[in-house]
Formats: sequence, C-alpha cells, structure tokens
Amino acid sequence: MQLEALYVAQPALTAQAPILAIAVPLIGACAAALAPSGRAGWMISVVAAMVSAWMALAVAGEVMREGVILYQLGGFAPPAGIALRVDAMGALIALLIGAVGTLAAVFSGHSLAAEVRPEKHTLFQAGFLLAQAGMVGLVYTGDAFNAFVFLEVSSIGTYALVAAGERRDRRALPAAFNYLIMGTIGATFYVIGVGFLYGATGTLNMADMAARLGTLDQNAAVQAGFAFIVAGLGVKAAMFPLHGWLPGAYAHGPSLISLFLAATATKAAIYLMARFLFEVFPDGAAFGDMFLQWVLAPLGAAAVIVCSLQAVFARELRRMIAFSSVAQVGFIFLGFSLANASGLSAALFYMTAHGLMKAAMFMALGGLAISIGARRLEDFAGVAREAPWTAVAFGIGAASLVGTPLTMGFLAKWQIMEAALAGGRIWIFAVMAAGSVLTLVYVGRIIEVMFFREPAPGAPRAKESPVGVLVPLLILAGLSLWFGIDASLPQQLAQAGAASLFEVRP
Amino acid sequence: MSWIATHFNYVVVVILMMAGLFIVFSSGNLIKRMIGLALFQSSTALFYISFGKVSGGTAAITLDAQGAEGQALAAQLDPAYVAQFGVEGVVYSNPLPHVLILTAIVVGVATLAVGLAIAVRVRESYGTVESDEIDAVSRVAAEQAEPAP
Amino acid sequence: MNGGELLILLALTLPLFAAAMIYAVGRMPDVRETLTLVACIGLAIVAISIFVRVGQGDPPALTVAEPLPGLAIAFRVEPLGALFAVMASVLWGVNSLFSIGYMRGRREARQTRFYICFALAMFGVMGIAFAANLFTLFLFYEALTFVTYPLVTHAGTPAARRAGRVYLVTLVGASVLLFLPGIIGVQSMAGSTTFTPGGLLNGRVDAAAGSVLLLLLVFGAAKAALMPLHGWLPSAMVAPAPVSALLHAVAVVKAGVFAVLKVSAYIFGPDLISTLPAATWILWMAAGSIVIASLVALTKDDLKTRLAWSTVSQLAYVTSAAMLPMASGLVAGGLHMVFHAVAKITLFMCAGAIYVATGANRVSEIGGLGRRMPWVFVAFLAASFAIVGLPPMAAMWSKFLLITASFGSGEWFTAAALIASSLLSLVFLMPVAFRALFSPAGDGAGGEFVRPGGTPVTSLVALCVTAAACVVLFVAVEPLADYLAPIAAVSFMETAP
Amino acid sequence: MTVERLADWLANTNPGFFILFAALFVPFARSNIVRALLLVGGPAVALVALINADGLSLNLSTLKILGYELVLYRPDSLSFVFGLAFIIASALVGIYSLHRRDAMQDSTAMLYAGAAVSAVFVGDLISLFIMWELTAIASVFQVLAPRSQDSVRAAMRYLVFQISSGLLVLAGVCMFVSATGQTQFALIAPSMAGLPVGVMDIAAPGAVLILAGFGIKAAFPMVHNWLQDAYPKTTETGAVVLSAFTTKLAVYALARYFAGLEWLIWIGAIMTVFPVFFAVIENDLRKVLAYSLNNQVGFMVCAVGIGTQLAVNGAAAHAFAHIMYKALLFMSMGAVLYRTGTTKATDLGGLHRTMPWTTLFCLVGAASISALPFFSGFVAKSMVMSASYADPALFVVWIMLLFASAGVLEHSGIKIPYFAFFGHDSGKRPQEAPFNMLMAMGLAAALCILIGVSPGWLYRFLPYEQVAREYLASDLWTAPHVLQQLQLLVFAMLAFMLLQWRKLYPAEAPGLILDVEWLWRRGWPMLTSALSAPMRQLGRWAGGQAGLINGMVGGLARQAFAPNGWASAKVPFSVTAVCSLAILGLVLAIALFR
Repeated sequence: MQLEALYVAQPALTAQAPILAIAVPLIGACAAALAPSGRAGWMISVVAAMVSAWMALAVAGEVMREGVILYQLGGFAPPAGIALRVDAMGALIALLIGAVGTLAAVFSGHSLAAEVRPEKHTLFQAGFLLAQAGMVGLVYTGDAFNAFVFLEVSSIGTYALVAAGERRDRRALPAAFNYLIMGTIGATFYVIGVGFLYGATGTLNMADMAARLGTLDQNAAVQAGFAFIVAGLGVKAAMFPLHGWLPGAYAHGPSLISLFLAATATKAAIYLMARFLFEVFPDGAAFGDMFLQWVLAPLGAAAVIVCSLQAVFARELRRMIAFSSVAQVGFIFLGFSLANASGLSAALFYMTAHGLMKAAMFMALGGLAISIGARRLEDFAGVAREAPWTAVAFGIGAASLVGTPLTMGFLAKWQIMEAALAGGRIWIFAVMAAGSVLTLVYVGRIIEVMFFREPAPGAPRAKESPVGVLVPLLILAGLSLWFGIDASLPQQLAQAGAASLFEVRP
Repeated sequence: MSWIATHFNYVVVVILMMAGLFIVFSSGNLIKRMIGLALFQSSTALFYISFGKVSGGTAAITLDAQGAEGQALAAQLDPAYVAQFGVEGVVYSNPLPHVLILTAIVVGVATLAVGLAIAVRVRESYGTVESDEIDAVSRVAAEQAEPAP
Repeated sequence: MNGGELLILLALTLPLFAAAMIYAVGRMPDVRETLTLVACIGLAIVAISIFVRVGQGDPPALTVAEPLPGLAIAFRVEPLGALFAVMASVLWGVNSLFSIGYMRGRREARQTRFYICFALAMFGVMGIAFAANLFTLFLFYEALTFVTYPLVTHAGTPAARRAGRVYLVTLVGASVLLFLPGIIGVQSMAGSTTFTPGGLLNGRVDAAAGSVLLLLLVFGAAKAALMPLHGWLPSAMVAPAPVSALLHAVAVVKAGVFAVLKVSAYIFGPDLISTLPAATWILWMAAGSIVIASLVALTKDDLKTRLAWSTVSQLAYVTSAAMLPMASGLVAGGLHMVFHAVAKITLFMCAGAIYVATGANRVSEIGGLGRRMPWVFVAFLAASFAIVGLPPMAAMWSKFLLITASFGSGEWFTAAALIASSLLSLVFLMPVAFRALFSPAGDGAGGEFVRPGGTPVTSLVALCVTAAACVVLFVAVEPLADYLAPIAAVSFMETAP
Repeated sequence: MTVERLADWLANTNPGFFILFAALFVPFARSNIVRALLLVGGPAVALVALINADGLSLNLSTLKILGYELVLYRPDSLSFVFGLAFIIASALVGIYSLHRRDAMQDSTAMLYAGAAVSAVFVGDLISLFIMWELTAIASVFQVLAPRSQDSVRAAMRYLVFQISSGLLVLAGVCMFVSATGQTQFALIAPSMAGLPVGVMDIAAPGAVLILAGFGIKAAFPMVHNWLQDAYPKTTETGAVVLSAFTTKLAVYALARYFAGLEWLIWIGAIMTVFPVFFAVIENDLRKVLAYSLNNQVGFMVCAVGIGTQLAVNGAAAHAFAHIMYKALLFMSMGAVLYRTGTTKATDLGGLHRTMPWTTLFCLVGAASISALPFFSGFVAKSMVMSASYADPALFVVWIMLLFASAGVLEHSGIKIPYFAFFGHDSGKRPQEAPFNMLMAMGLAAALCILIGVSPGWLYRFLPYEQVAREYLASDLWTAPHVLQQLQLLVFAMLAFMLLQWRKLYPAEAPGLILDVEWLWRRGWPMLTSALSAPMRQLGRWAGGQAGLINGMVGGLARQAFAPNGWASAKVPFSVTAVCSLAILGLVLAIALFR
C-alpha cells in the first residue's frame, strides 16, 4: 500500500486535519456529556472517534507526502505560538490511537451495558473521548508543556474510566486510585523536568529546545531535567519497576478501557519518551546513550522476563494479559535501547503491532464477558465451541503476541531481533528469544483452555459476541493478519519516523 | 551558606516535594495521600514561579515605549538603567511560567477532584479509606475467586 | 501464471480445500473419507508431477508475498523437497487408508477433526517441502506444529494434554528460541535466507559465527528430535496410531530432518560445514542420540514408545548425514529420510493394527499373536529388517552410504554409533515379530479379538503396501540417488574418492 | 526369445538368483508336486546355469548403484567349487524336507541357499555384504522353526551373532571403500600368479573388521557358540540346512580375501583342537556334530591360512566334502530326531534294528568325516595335512591337526553312530525314516563314496587344478600316506574301545555343557540385569528431561512468580512509588556523574 497516494480528504480539510483530530473528540466529549441518553452518547462517541481516526489517516498520508507537518495554532509562529508538529512517528501512533479508539467506541455499545451503570454511560463516553483527544494531542503537539497538558487530559479521563469498572469488579476503585497517584507523580516529574529544560533553554517548543540544547554545554539543569522526564514518562509508560499501577488498572477496569489503554496509553507515553530521547536531547547527550544502555535496556529485559513469568502463573485471565503488556513494553524498550534507526523503527512497528493485538485480545475477552462474567482462566474452558468467532479472533491476537509467522507480531519481533543482531547486542537478542518462549507458555495455556478443554459442568455457557462486538473485533484481528502479510503501511511510517529522528542526530 | 541564601527557593521546593512524596508513599489513608499529592504538585508550582522571577524585573506587559504608559514606566525605573538600555530594554519577569503553572494548577485540581471522588466511591464500596484494609478485603476476594493451586 | 506456479499453488491449496470440504461433510463419514482419499490421490499426483518437472530440470517456483523487503514467502522446488513432498503425499494416502480402518475400528471420537487436521498437516508439509527460503520454511514448519497439536491431544485425556503441552512447548520453544534466532542471524549475515546451492553462507561467515548459527538452526529444528530435544517424541505417543504413523514417522519428524538437510545443503553447504567445529559437536551429539535412544528403546515395553525411541535414533542418522563434511552424506541423508519413513510408518501401522484388533499395546502381550495376524507381523518383521538396515530393505543403502561417508570424512565415531545402533535395533525390534510369530500361543493369543474380525482390511492393505515398498525401494535406489545427486553436486567431485 | 539368448541369459546370471527366485514361490505352492518341483528345480536350473557358464570365462554382469559397480556374477574356479557344493546341498536339503509341509521353513531355507550361492558368485564387496546379510536373515528362520520359547531366544542370540558379523563386514567394507573407492575383489585382492585366490592387505583400512566379520561367521574360537547354541535347537531339517552354508560361506570369503594370512593358521589350528574335548563329553548328538563342524571348519581355516596352492585346494576340497558328509550326518540325526523326538545320547541306542538304512548312511558319513580312505574326507583332508606337513615351520600345527583328526574319529566317527544306533539298547523301535529322507541321505552318501573312490572328479573343480592333478597322481594314494591315516584311525578306535571297556570314556550324561557360551548365556543376562537399572534410569532421564526441567525450573519460578509467590505477591503501593524515586536517582546519577 502506497501511503503517498493516499488522499482520503479534500486538501482543505487535510490542512486542518491535525487540529481536527484533536478537537473533534474534545468537542464530542462535551456533547456526549450532555447527551440525553447512553445510546446518543454512544453514537456521538463513535462519530467523533471515527472522524478523529479519519483525520489521523489524512495526516498520515500528508506526512508521507510532505514530511513533517507544522500546524500553528491560531497562526502564531513558534516559539511564541503553540504548534502542532507531526512527523511519521507521530502519524503512526495517532493512526493507531484513532483506529483502536474508533473500534473501541463501536465495541462500547455492547460492553458498557454489561459493565458500567446505565446512568454513567454518557459521562463514560465523554471520558473516553477526552482520553482519546488527549492522546492524539499528546502525539501531535510540538510543545513540551502542551504535551503535559494533553497527557493529563487523557490520564484524568482514564482514571475515571478505570474507576467506572467498579460495577463489575470493585477492585477497580483502589486500582484506579493507585493509577491516579502514580500517574500524577509521573506527570509531575515530567513537568519538573520540562521546567528545568525551560530554565536552561528558554523555550518549550521541542524543536527549538533541541536546537538550543545542541549549542549548550551540559549543565546540571539539563541533566536533572533529563532525569525527571525519563523517570516521569517511565511511570506513564509502565517501565518495569514502575508498572505497579498497570495490572490492576487493566485487569479490573471495564473491558473497553482495558483494551483502549493497553493499545494506546502506554504507547503514547513511550512515544513521548522516544521524542525526548532521540530528538530533544541532542548529539552530545552521552547520558542519553548511557541511560539507554544501562537503565532502559536492563529494565526492559527484566520486564520481559519477570512479567512474562508473572503472566505464566497468573490465574486471572485479564491479569495475565495485563502482565503481558508490561512485558511487551519491555520488548519495545529493548528496541529503543539499540539507539539506532533500525532499532527505533522496529520498536515503533512493535508498538503498532502490540496495540492491535492487545486490543483484539482484550476486546475478545470483553465480548465473552458479556455472556460469562468470568475472570479465572479455567472459567474460559471450551469457549471456542460456544463462541468460535470471538475465540478465533482472540487466537489471532494471541498468535501475534507470540510472534507466529504471518502475523504482525512476528514481523515486529523479527525486526527488533534483526536490529539487535545487526547492532551486535547478542544479549538483547537472547532475551527477546527467551521472552518469546515465555510468551508462548502463557499464551499456550490460554489457548489450550479455550480451545481444547471441556467446559466445567454447570459453568455458565459462553455466547457468541453480538455483531457490534464481533465486527470491530474481527477488523482488529484481520489487521494483525493483514499487516503480517503486507506490512508496508506501518512499516513505511515507522521507518520514515525513525529516519527523521535520526536525521536530527546523525 | 551563601549557596542556601541564593538558592533558598529551590531548598523550599525540595523540602515541599519530599514532604509531599513521603506522605504519598507512607500513608495508608487515601485522603492523606491525596493531600500529599497536592503538596507535591504545589512544590512544582513554586518551582516554576520561582525561576520565572527575575530580580528587578517588572511584570511582562507589552506597551508602547513612546506612549504615555511607557513614559510612566520609565519614570519609575532607575534613570541610569533607562539611559543605558532604553525603555525597550526593561527586564521583565518571564510571564510564561506563571501561565504554565496556572494550567498545571488547573490540571492538578482536576486530578485532585477525580482522586477524591474515587476515594468517596472506595469508601462507599469498601467502607474504609485505609488501603491496608482494602487490600485485605481484596485479597480475601481474590482467594475466594482463585482456589490455591 | 505458468504451469509450475500452478502446480505449487495446487499442492498448497489442495489440502486446504480438502480440509474445508471434510469439515463441510463431516456428518457423513463415507463421503468424508472418500473425500480424504480423493484428496490424497490428487495431492500425490500433483507432487509427482512436480517431482518429474524437477527431474527434467524445470523446477517450479512461486513467490506469494513479501511482507518486508528481503523477507518473502516464496517457493522453489529442488530435488530434496520434491522427494519429500512425494514421500509425504503418497504416505498420506496410505495412512488415510489405514486411518479409515483404525478410526472406525476403534470407534474414535472427533473423527472429522482428525481428518481435517491431517489435511492441514499436509498443507504444512507441502509448504516446508517447497520453501525457497528459510523464512518460508519456518512459516510452514510452525504451521505444522500447530495443526498437529490437536492430533496429539486427540484422546483429550490429561495424559494426552500433558503430552500436547510438552509437544508444543518443545517444538515451538525450540523454534522460537533457537531456529528463529538462527534465521535472523542468517538474514543479517547474508541479507537473505534463500536456499542457495553450494551454501548461502559459504564464504560469508567465519567459523565462530557459522558454528553458532549451525547450532541454532540444527537444534532449533526440534522436530528432528536430536537429543536433548527429543522428549516430545516418545511422549507424543499417546496419540492414536495413525497419528504416530504419519506424523511421528513421516511428516513432522521428517520435516525436522528435512529442515536440517536443507540448512546443511543450501544454507551452509558441504564446504562450509567441513570447516565448522560445531558440525563435529553436532555429530557427537547425534552419535550420542543414536546410541542412547537405542539403549532406551530396549527398556520400553510399550510398543509405540519403543518405536518412538527408535525413531529418535534413526532421525539422528539423518542429522549426522547432514553434518558430515561430505557431499555424499547429503544424498545418504535424503535417502534415509525416505527409507526410514516407509519402514517406520509400517511399524506404527502394525502397532495400530495390533491395538485395534486386540487392544494390546505392550511387547509382552503379543506372544503368539502372529498366528492370528500373520500379515501384520510379517509386515512388521520386514519393516524391522529395514530399520536395522539389512538387505533386501532399502534402508541398507542409505546406511551404507552414511557409514562410508562417515569413514570418508574421518568421523569414525559416527560410523561406530551407526553400527552399534543397528545391532541394538536388532535386539529391540526382532523379538517383537519373533515372539508374535514363533512363540507358542501365549496370553495374547487366546480369546476373541476386541474388534470382531481383527484388523480392518483397509488397514491391512495399507501396511502391506508400505512393507512391500521397503523391498521395492531397495531395487529402485539408484534412480532416487541419481535424482538427489544435484543437491550434493557442488563439491561432490572433490570429495568423492 | 531364442534358445541362444536363453542360454546366454542363463550363462550370464548368477545361479543363486534362480534359487532365490524359486524360493519366492515356495510359500504359495499348494500342491506337493509343485513344491517338490520348486525345491529341486531351483537348484537344478542353477546347476544348469553354472555349468553353462562354461570355461569360467570372467563374464562380468554388473550393475551400477550409488556410484559403485556391483559385480553380480563373476565365476571363477574358487567360486565354482563352493557354488557347486552349495547347489548340490540345496537340492539335497530340498529333497530331505519334502516329507512335511512348512512353507516358512522351506522357503527360507531356499532363500538361504540361494543367498549363499549368490554370495559365492558375486564379484565385489558390497554385493558380498548384501548376500552375507541375506544368509543371516534367511537362516534365522531355521532356528525359529520349532516355534518354542527356547528357540525364539536361541534365534535371537543366533541373529545377534550373524548380524554382528554382517555389521563388522559392513563397517570394514565402508571403511575400505571410503579410503580406496574399490569394491571389486579382482582389484582389491590381487590374484596370486593369475589365479583366483587373492590376498587382501590386512593393513588396508577396514580389512581387520572384514576379517572379524568373516571370523564370526566362520565360528572362530570364542565366537563359535552361536553354532553349538542354535543348531541343536532346530527342527530335523534345520540343522542340515544350517550346517551346509553359513560356515562354508565364511571359509569361501576367507579364501577369497585372506588366503595366506598367517593368523588364520593358528586360529584354524586352535579351532580344530578345542571342540574335541567338548564334543567328547557332550550328550546331545546334534551338538556333538556342531562341535565337530567347528573342528572341521578349523581344518579349512588353517588351510586357507597356509595359503599355498595345495592348501587352498585342500580347503576347497574339504569344504566340498564336508558339506556333503556333515549334511549326511545331520540328516541321519534329523531322521532319528524325526522318529524318536530326541538326539540325546542317553535316550538313544540300538536303533539299527529298525532304522537300518539310516544307520548305514550314518556310518558312511562317519567314515567320511573320519577320513577313512575311499571316503570323501580322506581325499580332502589329506591335502590339508600334506600342505601343513610341507612347511617345517608348521610342525606344531601339523601335530595339532593330527590330534584333531583323531579326535574327530573319536566323537563323530565313532560316538555318533555308536550311541545312536548301537550301544546300549534304549528299547526304542522307531520306524525307518521317510523315503525322501532316505533318498537325500542316499544321494549324499553316494557322493561321499564317489569322491572318496574317484577323487579326480572333485579335483577337477579345485581352484588350482594343475596342483590337484599332481597331488592325485603322486601323493594321495601313496602307501605311507594311506597307512599313516589308517594307523591313526586304528589307534583312535582302540583307544575308544579301551576306554569304553575300562568305563573311562565319559558316559552319556544328561546336562548342558557350557564353554565360552557361558559368557553369552549366563553372562549376558547377568550383564543386562545389572545394566537394566542404569538403563532404565537413562530412559527416565532421557525421557523425562522435559519433566525434570519443568519440575525444577517450573517449581522455582512458581515459587517466585505465582500470584502469592515472593516476587509477585501484591507489591505494596509504596514500593512501586519508591521505585520511581530510585529510577529518578539512578538516571540523575548517570546524567551527573557519567
């Protein structure tokens, strides 16, 4: 698929696409909050998310044609004005957020009824759109402080959304609270870091910041700023020992939120971290390399091994998959830590792959949760017989997670491993391989239970997911497969994104 | 000593920040944690504001140096200074940190509100806001859900 | 699309189509089984046409997709693959014939799933056989693992599930942990994974990197059951006999050794192999496998388990063949792959035939049974001779070539292991047939058959056909060897005395 | 197909193949006549083909396989005499077994014979190996034929020895071929003075292995026990079949490749001597014959080792004669077994009353094996003795052979007929043997006498015809020679009578005599039972390594990472939070103090 040839909107619309992708969900959020009924809220949500995704696609096409897009809000030029700045990396992540958000919105029509109190549906949709707007904004913005604002906009939305899971599982409440505390600490660290950088450079525009940092001698403020930013974003991105909030939030929140967060939230934070690591901190920032090599890589490896093992032994299915997400973040960080274009490109590709497959898996579980309120792994025994399509979609996601050939996950792992080998990091390569095997073990457990075990007598019978769930689910699964065979779309964006970042730092 | 004197604002920021974080980490009470968090965020606010202040600087108001307001401002300033730099060269305190932190405070308030709301829900659901007790209840629930292997 | 592409496409889609059709008519056993047989015949015809084309020097090729640059799903048939495909497809037919008798005779559950998985397994095998590069091979290799998993756990018992888990974890684990890294290594060293006559890596790697890659790729092909990655094979014997017969004698394990042979012939090439210290290490491991597995087989009373251990030993023959720094070793390996398949499928079908007729599955239970099931045990006897490698059974030739090649390359211990294993195979296989045929009537001989009428006729025909094939191939070895010669031709002239 | 082409085809096809071919149809022969036709007709066609081969032209019929040239038919004077003997034996065996219908025994016996004949005529190592193994496989069914637990076990032991022999040959051949690329014996073993017997360089790669393989089949000392173990356990026809081919094929192979190898002289000499002692005390008469077979083969091996033209002639002649008279003796014992159900000396005696013909034929056989002049043994063994006597360095060997000759008389010449047909009367009054048996025995006996009386008939076929003629003309019938033999016989007979009279001759006593066989029959089970525990352990280890790893690693991991394990028990919130500070500090440290 040639992205350059992709014209999905009128040029006039395309020109405004970046801001529309943010604004439409934001406005939608307001509208949804005021919507007369849950049904109406849902429709607003679907439409807004869809428009946002559409705009993201238009942006992606534009980025491939034009390179970096600069969009000046209100026509004020940076550094005084606030700018949106989209490169291929941002376009890719925004596209992921848009796509998953749209499918999640469609999915919410059925899942909310089962999981969230009816009177909260409109507010829930509002929160959801807020989160989506925040994330897209975070990805598109070119301003370090704005990024914080968007980060918090999306986070505040998600805190509330996680808490909304209390109807089904009251553990959602303390989980949401922990998430809130950790998230806020992380965000505040980030703000402090930005403050230091601002103090040192006098600008908040990331591009300017990068340019000025290049001319500055290293000083304590820059170094402290770096430390605060990566630690803060590490919390948001669920970097290994800072991931404590994640399993609870994913496992106990409503399935809509699990799927949306798993696919996008950590990705957005990782995206921001990548931006700082490879774009803002320039050439001379040897501590950046040291951080990659001595902190990010070991922690990534630890995440891969430890959290995969935790997933192996977890008994609640969603918790298992949540642990798996932390482990997968470890894979992505391993890709980053290679600190070269192929590593970054592979990591970006991996983020996309992971977003799609995790979304599919959580969505499938959400679909099943409509009929069986199951949590434990054993409760899913034999669901493949009652709900074959859902189970198959889950299976495809799981296969992609393991890295089965012909799925996107395989290509993702392949690229990181090849990059690791090319970079001479044999140990990263080995950790990747070991992590894949552990992944295989826990995924194998799930598949065995779902497909090859008889349901326990007297257990509630699963039903096939309703069409409203099945369609987005199959689209997600299909994307995992399609990109496993023809990966040109995410591949081009990832490569272009990585290349543009490393042009800054040749 | 002189270092402390010149950097006293940072010292205060750090003390506030540590106090806030300590409360967040050590307290089991959800409300107290929220208070700690608020303290922590406040320290950030202080941090921003303090480095935005330039000693001797004025408020950052764009004005016409030749107009009446400009003349009024010039009258307040040290004539030697005006002679050297002109009215255009007047030192402003950077306004941007204030603007930023205003935003940050809004965000912080929103966070606080959500957090407290959740705490209320926790209290309704669990009957307590002590995290130890919540954990204990959750663990019991978890063990009921998951028989020992 | 030219004829060659069409043939490859047919070979790949026919089993898939068959699987779909079998699913559709699953409620009508007669139609279902007729369909299976028709598909077998069709596939065999396609495979043979491809075989002939390759022999005429017109190898079919097909590129399906290229997910990432340099990483294509592509097919290109060479002699070894053509032979493998013919072997697998023909034996699929034979085995289906056997399965019909067996599954009906045992009144097994989930028969439709059984036939579907078999057809899918053939899809995997065809892909493996025709793969043009390591990546494609890997793709179908994994597919084969997954579609055969339901067959291993067919019984659905806890033991079967445990075996299935071992099966999956070992096979997929090894391929993820070893094989895939090996492929990625090859890709990054050579910029491609295409099978190249004479060896893709030849001249591109030093001894250390080459050794690591060789170890990764050989042990990664855990289907070849080289110790210490052999544990899945004996434990997979909980599966029904036809599964053991086709998969654990032919399709799956042969896919493993086939991969090893391909890697040896086309990724490394004999010239490179001869410089790699790892090849010698693997040879030692294989020699150990050969002897230890044979010794273990001696201690097993369960017939299929005993056969499985024998398979472990025999597969190590082929691995040894692939690792010998001698081009003729490759031909020996290719031949042994086929000859062993024919013999071992016979043995497993015999074991199944005994089980379906009498319910006996232990060596100690079959004394005197031969009087009532002469055909089965005569076939068993013939196949046992073939496993030992005695004339007039085809496997003699491959063993002869293999021992000659091991002496020729100075690896005397491989030859010693082969000799020792032959003797051990004799000791653990012969008594089975001898006791059944020549013991006075024992416990197992009295009473009625569990299944009235004993072994179903279709099953009987199947195993007699393969037993006869053991002998026929003895005479037909020369054309086969000629056919395979091109894979070794690159440096055959230098090493041949 | 014209007659010429048929004749041409016959002349160019290994005679053994006709027998092999005929054997394939035996199991399907429903009527007795067809079966008889096949059993006798196969060898008959083979005989015709062999004679048709005419002039022993080196007419190579070759087959290219796996890059090697297989010479399927390469007759020469050495193979001719062995082939002739095998074909005749095959026909005799066919006739002998006509009285009963056992398709399995008949067909495998014929396969066995066919393989042996083929082996003699093939011209390269690979074909030899194939036929070598075929004889092993086909012959084991003779041991299995009684269909008892005991015979199955014996068959396994027998097969292990036979296949070991084959595998050693295989290993040797492979080693040799890989080193030299040669397989044809004409090129491997350069013929001596243009004559067929060759010498393979014992130092050549693999030659020792080949020799060892041949040795097992020839029942060299210490590896001879498969013979005494298996032969007595066969049916009445089985021992006859077995006695004819296996060991003589080995002798042929030794003569073909290792003529003149000095080791063989001593091995052969020992082989002749030591079975005497066991034969004398053995109770089972067929086992006595088995020991004596061992002893007789010793003569041949010794002669091959001496390797002079005379000695090789002697070996060939002795093999020929031996096949006939040993078959005859086994046939007579087979008849006894068939009629009485036993061949134990303790249970027999006085059978001459009702089995006169059998007795007579047995006596002919006994006379032949004892080398009584005018019987076949004399004309053959004399050559061996003369050859050993001719070399003064081999005096000790000559003495050993002399002693063994006396021993042969003792146990085979006298003991067999005496205990079976005369001696103390067992009271058994069995019927005379069936006609077909008598006919086979009669033919064999006639041959024994024919050769004895008119040795020229045999000598014509010997490898070194000229030497044989000279020997016949100048040495064989000389008075000292004949007298010396007669003296030996008389003294041996006297000794037997004396011992018998003084009751010093070991009486027939039931029991099983174990020599080195102990090693295989007691030692092997002891070894295996001792090893079975470690082997099972090995099996458990090898089979359960997945389980082991699972158990160990899985256990540890479970302890750590299960939901309640130490590494993942609900981590207190504060820990995570402190971690964030720790990471911050770490990164800060890196940034500041790198």
